[in-house]
Parts: sequence; structure tokens; C-alpha cells
Amino acid sequence: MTGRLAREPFDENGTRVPAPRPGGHAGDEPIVAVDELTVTFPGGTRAVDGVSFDLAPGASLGIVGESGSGKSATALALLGLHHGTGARLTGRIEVAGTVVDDGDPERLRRLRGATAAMVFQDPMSALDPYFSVGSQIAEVYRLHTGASRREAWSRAVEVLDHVGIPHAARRAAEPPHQFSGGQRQRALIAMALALRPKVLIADEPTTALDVTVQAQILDLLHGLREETGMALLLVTHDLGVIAGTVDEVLVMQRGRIVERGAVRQVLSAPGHDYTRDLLSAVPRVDAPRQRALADGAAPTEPLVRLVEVRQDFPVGRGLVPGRHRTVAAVDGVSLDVRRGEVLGVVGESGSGKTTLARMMVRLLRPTGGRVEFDGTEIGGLSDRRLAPFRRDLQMVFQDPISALNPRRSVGESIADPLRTAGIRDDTTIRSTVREWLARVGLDPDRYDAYPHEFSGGQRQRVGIARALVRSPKLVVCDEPVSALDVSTQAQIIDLLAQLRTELDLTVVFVAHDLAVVRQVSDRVAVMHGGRLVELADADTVYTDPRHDYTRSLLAAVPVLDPDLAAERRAERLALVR
Amino acid sequence: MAAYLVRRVIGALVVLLVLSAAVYVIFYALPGNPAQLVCGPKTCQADQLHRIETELGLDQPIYLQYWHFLVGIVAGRTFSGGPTAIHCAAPCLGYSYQTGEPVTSLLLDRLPVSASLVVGGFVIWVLVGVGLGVVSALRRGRALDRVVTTATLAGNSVPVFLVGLLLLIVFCVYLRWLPFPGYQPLTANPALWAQNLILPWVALSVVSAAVYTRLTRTSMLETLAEDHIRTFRAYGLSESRVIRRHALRGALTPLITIGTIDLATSLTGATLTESLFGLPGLGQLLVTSVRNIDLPVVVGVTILAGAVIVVANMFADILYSVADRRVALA
Amino acid sequence: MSTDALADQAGAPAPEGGAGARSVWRALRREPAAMVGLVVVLLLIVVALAAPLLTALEGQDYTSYHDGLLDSARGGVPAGDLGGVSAHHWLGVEPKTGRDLFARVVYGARVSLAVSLAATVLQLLIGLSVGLAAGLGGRIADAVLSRVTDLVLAFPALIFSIALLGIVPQSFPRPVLLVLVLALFGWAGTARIARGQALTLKTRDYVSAARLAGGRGARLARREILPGLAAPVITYAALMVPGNIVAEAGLSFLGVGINPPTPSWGQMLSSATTWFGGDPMYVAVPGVLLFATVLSFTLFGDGLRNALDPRSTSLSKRAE
Amino acid sequence: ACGTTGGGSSTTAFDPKTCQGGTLEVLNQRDITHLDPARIYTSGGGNIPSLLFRTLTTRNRAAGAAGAKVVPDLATDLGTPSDNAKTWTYHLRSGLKYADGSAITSEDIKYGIERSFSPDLPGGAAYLRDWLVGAKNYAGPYKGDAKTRELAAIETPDTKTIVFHLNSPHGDFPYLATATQFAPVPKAKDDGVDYEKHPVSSGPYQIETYQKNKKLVLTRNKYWSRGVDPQRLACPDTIDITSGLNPDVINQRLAAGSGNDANAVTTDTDLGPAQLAQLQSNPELAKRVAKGNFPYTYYLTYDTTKAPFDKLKVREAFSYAVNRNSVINAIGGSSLGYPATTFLPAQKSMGYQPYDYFPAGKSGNPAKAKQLLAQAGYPHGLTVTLAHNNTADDPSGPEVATAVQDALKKAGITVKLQTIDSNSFYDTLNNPKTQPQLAIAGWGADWPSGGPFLIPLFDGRQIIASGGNFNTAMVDDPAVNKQIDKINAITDPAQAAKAWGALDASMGKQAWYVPLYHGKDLTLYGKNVKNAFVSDWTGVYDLSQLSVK
Ligand SMILES: Nc1ncnc2c1ncn2[C@@H]1O[C@H](COP(=O)(O)OP(=O)(O)OP(=O)(O)O)[C@@H](O)[C@H]1O
Ligand SMILES: Nc1ncnc2c1ncn2[C@@H]1O[C@H](COP(=O)(O)OP(=O)(O)OP(=O)(O)O)[C@@H](O)[C@H]1O
Ligand SMILES: [Mg+2]
Ligand SMILES: [Mg+2]
Repeated sequence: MTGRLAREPFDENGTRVPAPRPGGHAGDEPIVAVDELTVTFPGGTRAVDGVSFDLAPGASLGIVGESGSGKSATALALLGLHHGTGARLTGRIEVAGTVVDDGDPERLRRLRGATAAMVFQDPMSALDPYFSVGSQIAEVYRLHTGASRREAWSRAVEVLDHVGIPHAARRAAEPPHQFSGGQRQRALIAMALALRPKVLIADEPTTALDVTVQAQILDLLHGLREETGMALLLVTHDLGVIAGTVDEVLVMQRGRIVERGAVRQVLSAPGHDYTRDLLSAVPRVDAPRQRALADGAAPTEPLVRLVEVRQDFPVGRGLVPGRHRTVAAVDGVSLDVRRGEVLGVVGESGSGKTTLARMMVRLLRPTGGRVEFDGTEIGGLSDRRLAPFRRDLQMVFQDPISALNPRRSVGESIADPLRTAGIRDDTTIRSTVREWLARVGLDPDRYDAYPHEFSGGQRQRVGIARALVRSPKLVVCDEPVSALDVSTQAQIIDLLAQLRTELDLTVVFVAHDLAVVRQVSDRVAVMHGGRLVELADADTVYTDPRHDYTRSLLAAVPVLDPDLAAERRAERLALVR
Repeated sequence: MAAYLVRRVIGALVVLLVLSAAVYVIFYALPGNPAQLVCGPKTCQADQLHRIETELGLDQPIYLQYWHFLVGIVAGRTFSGGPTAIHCAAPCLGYSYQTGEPVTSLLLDRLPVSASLVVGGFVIWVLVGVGLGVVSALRRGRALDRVVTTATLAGNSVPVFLVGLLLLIVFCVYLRWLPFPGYQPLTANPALWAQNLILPWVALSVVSAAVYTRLTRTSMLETLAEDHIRTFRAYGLSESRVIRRHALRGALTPLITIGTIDLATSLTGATLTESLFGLPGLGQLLVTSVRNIDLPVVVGVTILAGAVIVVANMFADILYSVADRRVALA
Repeated sequence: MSTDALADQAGAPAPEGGAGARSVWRALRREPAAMVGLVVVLLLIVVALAAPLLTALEGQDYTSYHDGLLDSARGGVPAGDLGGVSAHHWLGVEPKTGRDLFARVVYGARVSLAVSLAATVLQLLIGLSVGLAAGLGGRIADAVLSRVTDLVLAFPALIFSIALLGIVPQSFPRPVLLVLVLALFGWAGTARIARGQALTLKTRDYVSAARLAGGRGARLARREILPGLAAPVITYAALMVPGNIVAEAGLSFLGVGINPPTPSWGQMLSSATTWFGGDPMYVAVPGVLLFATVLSFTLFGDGLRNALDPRSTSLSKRAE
Repeated sequence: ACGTTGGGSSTTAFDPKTCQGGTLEVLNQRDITHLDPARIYTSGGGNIPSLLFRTLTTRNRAAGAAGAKVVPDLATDLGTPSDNAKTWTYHLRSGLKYADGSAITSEDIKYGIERSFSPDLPGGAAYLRDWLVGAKNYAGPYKGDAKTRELAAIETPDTKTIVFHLNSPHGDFPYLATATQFAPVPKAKDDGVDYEKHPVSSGPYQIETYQKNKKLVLTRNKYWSRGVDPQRLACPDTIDITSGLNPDVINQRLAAGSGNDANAVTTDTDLGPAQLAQLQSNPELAKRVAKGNFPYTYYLTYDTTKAPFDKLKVREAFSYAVNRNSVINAIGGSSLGYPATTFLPAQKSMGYQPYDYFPAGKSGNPAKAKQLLAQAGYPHGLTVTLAHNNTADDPSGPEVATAVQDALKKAGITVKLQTIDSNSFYDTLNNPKTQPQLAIAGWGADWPSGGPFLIPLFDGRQIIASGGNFNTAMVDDPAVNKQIDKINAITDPAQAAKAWGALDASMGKQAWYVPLYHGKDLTLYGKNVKNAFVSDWTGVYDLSQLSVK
């Protein structure tokens, strides 16, 4: 069975119609009312420029748009979270009857969490590293419900279980760094859901989730809306997610709303050029990959060879002797990465993709097996012995924010590989870096800006530029485009393709977006539970999946047709019941 | 963990070995002759001096003295220089040149005093220091911040001796709220113990709190800039709760290291406070024994101090990795 | 106007670090407290440098005894109010000797500032190097360096200093000896802080990223870790300065340090402690200066910390 | 203890008949070094030891110069000299008992002296070894055979008589007999080094409890009475001695006098300069200061056999150049010392004869000094190194050293300072091999007589090349040596004193030392304390005479 991307004609209704609001009451006062909001950052960047919209109780609104168009800035403004950052806001925001301004911190505090909850775009760094995930959820829950410690803890375990964290009871006691990217993202969603808020503001809540888990999460949100009448503001770049989840959609570009309407209408009959561009750039999972990127040359000798590699992480408190447990994040994986190919890696959230990627570039020392690079075993090399290989092994990190030093300008971060390569001339370095900033679609003049001044997608592109600037032989990209809108995504993919031809680059491309993976990869590896369950030609994997898990993945690919999406959801729910 | 502990214990033993050897070497280079000091202040006969030297083992080469010392620790040793042979059982640190008391009992005698002083003071200075640090971070740049900063730094600039003397004059002479302190064992009467130690505690705290206030304030500001703080603000945690639960934890990690160092070093280093308040603690013991070139006592105190520091730092490392589970014990 | 400056610079290639330093300086200038701190520190340094000039202006020196100005029957306390303040002795005179207090603090600033600053710098250098090497190096490096740190902490500095007094020839330059001894015993705190922070910071992704970028050893430490621990270290260092000023006095009293009659604040202050009732001026003069030094270093340190933090509003404001 | 009547009683005059009762608190810095009389080195039995141990003779409990007299204690008189003061015979009073009720015999005194020769019990002064016949190699009663265990120089013809045989005349023997080595020790109770854990008291008090460096509590010895001891009053029932206190705190407590501190005194803490500054503003406090003159001289010393100090002119120049005023100010002003131009302090018992051969006035005479230096061949001045110790406020400490430095500078003498650690200062100074070029030192006598004051510093036969040498000037003048022997034989203290004074006055012309000042002592005592007089022997009030009632 193949995934089907909805391209059937949409509802051809060109005018704005009130979107159906499940569980909502059309006549109600809006629960979120934004009027002429502008957000200006210190330095003069006007990130949001006169945005107005309403959200009725129980309704759902999607915000899509270009990376850096002000989506997150808008979302943050709804809970007054720009306070203290030096950003200047004008306009008026009212959420659940509360005017959001700096006036009364106590009023704001009551609004936050209980009435309106937020899922942040950067899940990796949004959790307190010092506390267990469960206790953080429990703390928030206790604060708003006055529940006992025990109740709060079991609530935390319950919601973690809801968002699909396996062994939730045990994992609740683990600190965030033992969670994979997708697991952390789900933990944050769990935190929001634990409170049953009236409004949920979710900023790219599924960027790190594989399609099956993503579907599960979206179903959960849907169920909650039906059950509690929660209103949903969903910021995402994934049009498939939009199609399946929201009724109404706003399209943003450069801080302004360029289009708004019922999701059906916007997706089928986009009114604005930008929207049209977006839609046309959506990669399709059912289309054979573009030869432009994958040249399909005859199999070459391997550049990287993994032999039975494994990674066992110690878990648990570890202080009590004998109570030492380990968990196998990667459990004996053997595979070759051929010189010049693009190897796609997909798999369940928490299946060990990031861990595998880190071992390939030897950021992690495998606890078992061998990693060979270009014929040399590098798995056990010391830092010093590894030095000569460093320039050839690069990685794009899954979490773009924590991978950038907050105290160094992005230009300097990108320049780092050049400097360690021995380039001393600052003029050369500056111009090279500026050129790379432009290549990933960033403003070269932002060389001296710091990471926190960038949007999620922009940071991701900084990471990509840094990985590529020194022309490595191998670049392992861990979810490199997860935070990018489809057009920027396309730009990055083109860039990779171009470099491949230019530099004989070998790419390992970890992603959860099956369509993107299909578009870029020569071969695709599927991971599940720390093991490699399938590895084959990209087309073969997509058209003739061998493993059950691969099949369920393909079945869960979101579609761009809201009706079809609803249909599928119903099917899934029927299966569960 | 077990392997870690074994490694640390071995490391600790090496430290103590080097430490005691270093003291022996330095002792060799010290001006003055301990036998002369034992012998008496004015005329001391050459033969008397010689006898004392033999008795104290000072006639032997320094490496032999050190060797006997080590053997004494492991297996005990017998002193036969004096009129009667004395056996000193296994962890034997020898006898004071000056008073002839066993070093171990001297240490055991002084340790409770120093521990009472330092641990109590530590609790106060950390609580006050961290508390004021939090306040000044919260009110950063405002008047209260400036007042706290100025006040703690003023405390830091005044010699502990002066602080103590002023406290004594104010509380014991003018207000007469407290008697002039002297050490009372905790086991005998806890209330009296605390009453006698309150002024020394306060004196130590006034002088030491500044570091904690300043470090707490700084680390707090650093931690408050981290992303996860925003999460909890967004979930309606009050600013004070965000600070107490989420910022403080991160902010306190650098304090763990400084705190253990202060705690461990002031055990033998709070000399002035001990002297001023008449507390016969280890600090005073160290100073007098250094002054008297009383090698066994100096080595004893040094080894005790070393052991405390090694243990405290190990404790700090473990605490650190408990507080921040990303940090592995190595 | 600063907008223009920035615009100019944004396009032009700026040397590495240079841009950072310049923007830090710009940010620093926006911190009034930091500027006050800096000005006071500079003023103190100028006073120290200009000591001969200032005392010439007053017409006194720091060694001459003035018996006539003391009340010998009352323990040698300065005769007259405020510790003998007069047109000839601007801050009065020292009890027991009658030496001019102004001349002594002004000259004392030389020893105190030079020694404590040099010692602080050295302590920071050693402490940071050892701490970072321990935190970032392998298990063996960490074990060895951490134990060395323990050793230094437990080392009986007093007995060592007394031994030094006997060993080091009198001709050895005393300030150098002082700085060396202070540095030798004073770096452990910094090392422990640095190590602890390094252990935390090295688990961050951006450090991994820097490793991938080829960063290793000192370079990695300097670029990725050091900025992250700048804040606690700056704060701590600001307090090390007065600590060293006081410690200098201790060593000097032992005879390892500056020989009398050369004055230093620490020595003055510790001789003065018992005089707080009899001659408050004697305590107040060095005390206030020491306090001013701590306060200004702290204010400057706070400002610097702020300026180094790209998230702080003062730095973001730079382009306004 | 005083209750409501306490306030009243403190204003009543002191009456020895009704002074008994109460607890005297003693606040001290240091603990007594030893509780074994063999190991105590003190002048005249010290303050605390003489509460526990009686000796053959003792100091006269009287104020001022009268207190510098020696009087009988266990003995009936000051001893009968014979054989040109080479044999001294004493008889014990009757009815003398230890605190355990047993009788004190002359054998016990002999035994007490013998055991002080044991190398296991060092600490006492060396006079006995030097003076007693055949004592040079005696090693005490613990080792050797029956013959060598005893010291033949001491005879006890009966239980009440004791005879000492000296190898040269010593008119000062009655003074020596005040030392604690002359306290009786019952042989049966002696267990060597452990004796100090349970010394048997012969004085008015006995040890109730003792914690080293913390507390010593003394209570009455019920076998002691004023009838057998004419000297000690022993008014308080209990004497509670706390040690390990800080000097500033001791003075604060005595001054404040709250609670038990009203009954407090100290025996080792003088008022410091800083406290003196405050004294005048508080007349009540000023009344509670005991003033004493413990005979002590501080001086500048150099080796007169080495250049440039082998030249009399140079020595004279130094004597002219010093500024005694600034030196005295440096130690805390005129309340704590007075200028010294003679070596002997201004006390009759010492035989003081005033002289000032090199009048430097109050603040030195640099012009005259320069002139003398020029004559000595140093027209451009000279450079010397002055050693001092590293204890603040010490007479040999940095403050005095810089005062001297400043004064000599005016005379064209450049003084370089050298710090020596305090615990080895005298070791270094008193060893000719390490003796610094110039140093500030102090000397006090073991008893108030000219002999012990002058002999160690001026007797050429006392120069000890291996260390422990106090004749740092290296004076070896046959005339002086001869005169010393002559005076030693004088058994009349008054006559001897006169002779010592004359000797001092004659030696002064040589400027072998440069006397700087003599010390004075000021000690506070508590509000309720009475009879706090000070004698010239100890310089501090006597615990055995104080009353808190
Ligand atoms: N603190 C800041 N200082 C200066 N500029 C900022 C700051 N934060 C964000 N910006 C800029 O504001 C714009 C909007 O950012 P925002 O995070 O809202 O984008 P976004 O729409 O969420 O993008 P993405 O999809 O990439 O997350 C971006 O151009 C970004 O560079
Ligand atoms: N440091 C760690 N300590 C303990 N367990 C860890 C650690 N890092 C990862 N894990 C666990 O290992 C498993 C694999 O993690 P990994 O990050 O490789 O997953 P992933 O495939 O990248 O997932 P995602 O798509 O969600 O990012 C997860 O179950 C995770 O909880
Ligand atoms: Mg965003
Ligand atoms: Mg991952």
C-alpha cells in the first residue's frame, strides 16, 4: 500500500466561510482576540507587523508561513512571554477575558497554564535539566489543581503514557537528557495536556515526531477538543498537519498575515502567491524521488561501515551500587553508507536515530561494535587520534538551539570549522561565512547576531551552514529540515543536492517526514526499537515495504485533504476502540 | 559507583601521603629546633637537648622519621625514648613534642569544637548568603540589590577579628544579651552550646556571606536566561517559585564546590574566630603547633584537614552529579 | 550615532574577538554602575602610581615618625581629633608611630593593588587552566588534577610560609615572592568552580558541535566553555582581589612579604583592628579603601558579566 | 556570690580577717606550661604555681619595692650561709603538711630538686646544675645505681634540715630557693612524667579539675593554714582559671565586669596600647588598673668583636642616635615603658645607679652621632642590618625596628630590616654562628637582683659558642669577670645591690649594649576584686593575696 497525498480538487469555495467548530459555539466571545499586534525586537527587527485574529472557544486555528515570518513571536505574545526580553509590543491581546500586558503579573500568572497552555517550538531545551520529566509535569499540575503529590505524579505518568512514551511510569523519573528529541517534545505536550487548558498554543508540536506518533498526538488533540472544548492555535510548517487538524488557517509572511480562511479553501484555492508557492513545494511521498539529488550511480564502496554497533546508556540514579541499569538505545546495527550516496534514516521517535547519528560522527563512543570511516576503525580512537578525521565528519544537530553557543555570534559559530582548519585571514573567513549564510537563506548581515535572535528555522539553517562550510566528506543531518517551511526546505534540499555534485558529499539524512526522505535519499533505512528493521533502495522501501513497522509508517503519512484526514482519523479511532 | 569510591579512596590516600611527606620535608627546612623549645626558654644544657632530640627521634634522618610515622599509622609503634616505653596503637599519629599528649586524642578533642563552629557558621552563611543573593537577583539593578551588595561587601571588607570584637562588645558588654562565649560541648547542653556559638557563627557569616550572595546572584541571572525558565513562567509558576525551584537549582551548582571548600578549609582555618571567641579548635591547634614546631601535631592536623577536604570534595562531586544528572561521576 | 558605527562595522571585516571586545565595551558603557566601578578602580591605580607626587603635595613621607603628634601616656594615640587630622596630615597620623596616614595609604595602594591584582590574575590563570583541563580532559587528567587541587587546599600554608622565610634569600624581590605564594595557595577555588562548570557545560550540544568543528583542548575550552563560566568566575575574581589584599598582610606579618616600613592596606588594617575604639580613623582609612576596592571591582564585574551576556538587554540595545 | 550585700561589700575596705570566700575567676591567654614543679620555669614561683607549691623561700607579698624582697616560706629563715657563702643550711617550719595530710620533710625537698635533673623533666632553670657541687653530670633519681641516683651536694641530716653545697659563693642562693624546683615532692607519689597529672599540693590550694588549655579549678587544701604560712592570704574558696582566651577579649571582659567577670583577674594579659587610648575617658576603669614594674630592659645589641661595632666611637654614635621616645611610643607609649640609659632598671633591689653617658635627649642626637661616626671613619654613614621578629606589638617586632630605623636614618645610618620568625628569633640571636649584626632584645632577671640581670649578658665566661648564649655583645673583660665573682660572694642583699649598681655604671661607658627602655605593666582587674597590689618582683597582682569578698 502506498501513501496517498491528497491532490484531489478541494472545495472550490473562494469566499470566507465560517469554519465548522467542533465543540465550539459560534456565538461565543472569542477566547483569543488579537488586534493589530506588532512585535519589535531590540535592534529594530519588526517580527510581527499588525497581526489581528480571533479564536472562538473550542475552535482551531492554524498558522503557517515562512521560516522567520513571526509565527513564534505571535504565539509567545499571547501569553505575554516577551516580557523582559527587551521586545516592544503594541496592539491588544486578550486571552480568555484577560488583557495580556505587563500590568498585573498575578493576573497573567493565573492565565498561564490553567487557562492557556503553550507547547514551545524548541522542546529540547524547554525542560529543566535538573529535574525529572515527571516531576516537572507534576509540579505544574499541582500548582493549578492543588492535587496531592501522589495524585500529581500519577497524573504525570498518565499523560506521558497518553502521548506514547513507553514505560511511562519508569521514564517519568528520568531527567530530560535521557529522552530523545521526540520524547521531549511529547513530554511538553503532555505537560500542556495535563492541565486541560481552555486554549492550547502549540508551536510546531510535532517537528520531532515520526508520522505514526504524530498521528497519535494529533488524534489526542482532536479528542481533547471534542471532549473539553479546548481551543487550539497550531503553529506549523507542515501543511499535512494543518489539513488534518485545524478548521481555519492563517498564512504569514514577513510578520504579516497574507492570507486567511477555512483550511479547505486555503489549501485548495490559495489566494496569495506565497501560499501557492508553499503548496507547490510540498514534497510528495508517492512521487518517485527526483533524480536531481540522487544520481543513482552504481553502488560504490562504503565510506562508513557500521558493524554491530550498539550504545548502552546507563540510566537510573546510578548512585546506589548494584542498581545500575542500562538501556540499549542502539542495539546492534550494521550498515554501510556508500560514498556519495544519500542514506535516509527514518524510524520511530526514540528508536535510536540520533544516537546512531552521533556514533557515526564519533561524538559518542560506541559501547559495542565497530565504526569504520574510510577503512579506518574510529570507534575507539582518542580525541587526539580522531582529530584528522574531524574535518570530514560533520553533523547537523536535531536541536538547533542547544547546538549553538548562546554566547557566540552565529557568524563565529559558522566560522569555527574554518578557523580550526587553519584559516587565519579574517576577510576570507567573513566572506565565506556570509556566503554560506546566504546559501541557507539567511541574511548575511546577521553575522554578528546571537542565536537567541533567530527563529527556530533560522537556527536550524545556521547549523546546516556550520556543518557544510568546510566541505566534509560525510554529513549526518539529524532532522535538518524539521523546522522549515516547505519552500525553505526545498531550498535546503537543493543546496544539499548541489553540494553532492560539487563535492562528492555523502549524506545521512535522518528525518521523520517520509516525503522529504523519499525525495532526497538513494537508500532508506528504517529503525525501530534500536534496531535496523529495513534497509533498501528508497523507491523499494516506499513501494514495497517489507517490515510491518515500515508499512504502518507509510500509512500514517498526513494528507493534504482535510476530509481524507478526518476519514483516516475515524479509521484509526475505530481500530483503537 | 563502587569502582568510583575505590578510585577516590586510593586518590585520597595518595593525597594524604604526599601531604604528610611534604610537611616532613618542610619541617626539615624550618628555622628553629623543636627540642630547644621543649627543653626550656632559657638555658638548656647540650646533653639535655641531645637527650630530648633522641627521645623525639629528631636525631634520625628525616626519611626514617617519616617511615616510622607511616609504620605507626598502619601498625602502631612503641616509643622507648622516655623513662617508660609507651605503645601507641594502630592509627598512631605520635605524641606532641610539646605536651606529650597523643596526637589522635588532641585531634579528637579539638574536632568537635571546630566542627561546631564551622558547621553552624556554614549553615548561617549559606542560608543568609543564598537568601540575599536571591533577593538581589530578583531586584537586580534596583535599590535593594545595591543595598544587599554593598552591605555584604562591607561585611567582607571588615576583618573577621573586628567583626567579632564588635559583636562581643555590642551583645556581651552593652546589651548583655549573651554571656562572653566559651565552648560548651553539644552533648552536655545543646542550648548552652548554641548560645555560646551564636556570636562566632554570626561573625563567620558576616565575613563569608558575600561570596555566596554574589555567586548566587550571578548564577541566578545566568540560569534565568535559560530557555527552560520560560517554560515554567509560561505555565503560571510565580516568579518566586521559578526562582526557588528552577533557577536556584542551576544557580547553586557552582556554590556546591565553593561551599565544600569553605567548609573544609575553615575547619582548620578559622583561627582568628576561634582565638577571639576562646574556642579551642583545630585552627588554634595548628597555629600553636606550627609556632612550636610541633611536627607530630602539625602532621596530624594537616592529615585531618586533608582527609576532610578530600572527603568533602568527593561529596561535592557526588552532589554535583546528583544535582545535575548530565554530569557523570568519573 | 552608535547606529552608524555599527552599520559601518557590520559590512567591514572585523578581526576575530575585536568585534566582540568592542561590542562588550560598548555594552559596558551603558552600565552606569560598571562605569563607576571602573572609574574608581582606575582612580585607585592612578593614586597608587602618583603616590610620590601626592605625598610631595602634602609634604610628608610614609616613614617619618612624629612623636610630637602622639599622646604617649594614652598608648601613643594621635593627639587631637580624628586621629590627628590637620592641614599637614590630611588623614591624621598612625598611632604609636605618628607616621602620616595619607602617605601610608597612598603608598600602601601600590603594594596592595599591584600584589593583589597580579596574584588574582595568576590565580585565575592557574585555576582556570587546571579546572578546565580537569573538567574537559579524560578521567586520568581529572583524577590527577583534582587530587592536586585537594592537596593545595589542604596544604598548611602557614608552615610553608615560615619555611620560605628561612629559605628564600632576603634579596629575592618580595613582591614577586608574595605574588607567587598567594597564587600557589589561591587558585584552588577557581579551579573547582571551573571544573564543575566545565563538567556541566561539556554535555551541551554546542560543545559537541564545536568538537565536530575540530575544536579540541585549549581552543575548545577558551571558545566554548570559558564564556559559559565567565559569569561565576568574574564574580568570584572580584572577591579574590580583596582576599589577596588581606592575605598579603598575613604573609607580610610572617616576614615573607613586604618588609616594613613599606605600607600596605592589609597590614594597616590588621594592625588597626584593635584600635577601632581608641583611634577609629586608623581603621576607617584603610577599611574604607579596601571596601571601595571590593565594591568597585564587584560593580565592574557585574557590568562585565552583563556586557558579556548577549541576552542581556544592554547588549541588544547596542544597535538602537 | 555577693547577692544584695555584694555591692556594698565591694566598697568596704579590705580586711584580711574577713576576706575569705567566693570564687576568683582568672582569665588567661595561656595555660600553665606544666603542673610538675620540676618543669616550671618562673621567677619566684610564679602566680599560679605558688598557690599549689610552697618552696624554701618565697617572694615577699608586699606592694612595690618591698615586694622585691625574698622571705622564708617552708624554711624558718632565708638560710644560713657558711664557708664563704658556699654552704647554705635551712630548717623547716613545723606543722607543714601536704594536701593529703602527710608531713613535708626535708628529704622531699631534696627529692624534688633531684628529680628536676632528670632529662625526662626538662623545663626548669639551670642554676642548680651550675651551682651545686658535682651536679654537672647528675641525671636525676630515676636511672643508675644507688650511688648515682642521689645528689651528694644536698644533705638532709634530719627531716627538718637541708644543707646545700655550692661550688662557688652565691649570695643570691635565697633567691634561687624561691624556684618551684625547691618545692617538696613525696617520693612515694612520684611517677616521673606522669606526676603532673596528680601533683601533691603543699600550698593553700589543690587541683579540683584540670583540662589542658581550657580550665584549672583550684579549691582549698584543708591541711594548709595561715598559721604555717605567713605569706599567702588565700582569700577565695575557689580559684577558677580559664585559659585559651584572646587578650582583647580578656580586657573587654575585665572592663565590662558583667556577671562573674566582676570577680575576674588575669595573670598574663597586660593592657595594650589600644586600650590605654580609651582608659582616660573612663575614670571608673582607670581606678581598676594595677600598675607594676617588672624589671626588664630592652636594648639594641651587636657583636662588639666585629666591625663596625668593635669601635667604641661607632657604639657611642648608635647610643646617641637612638630615639627612645619613638621606641617607647612604638610599644604603646609612656604608660608601658620609660627610657633606659642604664642597663639596670630603676629599682632599688637591683641596685640602680642613674647615669646617662651619651645623652640623646628625648629624640636622639643625630648630629653628635654623625660626628662620632665621622671620627670612627664613617663620614658618609654606614649600612647595617637590623633583625626583628614577626610578632606585631612585640618589643622585638617590626614596629620598634622601624622606629629604630627611622631614628638611625637621621644619623646617616642606613638600616636594612631582616625578619626572623618569632619562634626562632632568640635561637638565632643567641647562637654566635647565626647572630644578626644588629637586633633588639630584652632581658629580665629570674629574681630581682643585679646578678641574674648582669651576669648572663656581661660575664665573658658565659659566652657559649654553640647556642644559648645571652652575652650577645661578646663582652669578655677580665676586670668585669673578676668583679662579678666578688659580688657573688656578698650575702647581704643591700650591699650586693649597691655593688651591682656600681658595676653597671662602670660598664655603661663601653656602650656594649644600647639600652632603649624599661617596661611597665598595666593590668586590669574586676570590679569586686580587692587587695590587687603589685610588687616589683612580678609586676602583676598576686593571686594569693586577692579577695572577691
Ligand atoms: N530576540 C530576538 N532579537 C532579534 N530578532 C529576533 C529575536 N527573536 C526572533 N527574531 C526575529 O524575528 C523574526 C520572527 O521570528 P519567529 O521566531 O517568530 O519566526 P517563526 O515564524 O517562528 O519562524 P520559524 O518557523 O523558523 O520558527 C525572525 O526573523 C527572527 O530572526
Ligand atoms: N543520555 C541518555 N541516557 C539514557 N537514555 C538515552 C540517552 N539518550 C537517549 N536515550 C534513549 O535512547 C533511545 C534512543 O534515543 P535517540 O535520541 O537516539 O532517539 P531518536 O531515534 O533520535 O528519537 P527522536 O526521533 O525522538 O529524536 C531513547 O529511548 C532515549 O530515551
Ligand atoms: Mg518559530
Ligand atoms: Mg533524535
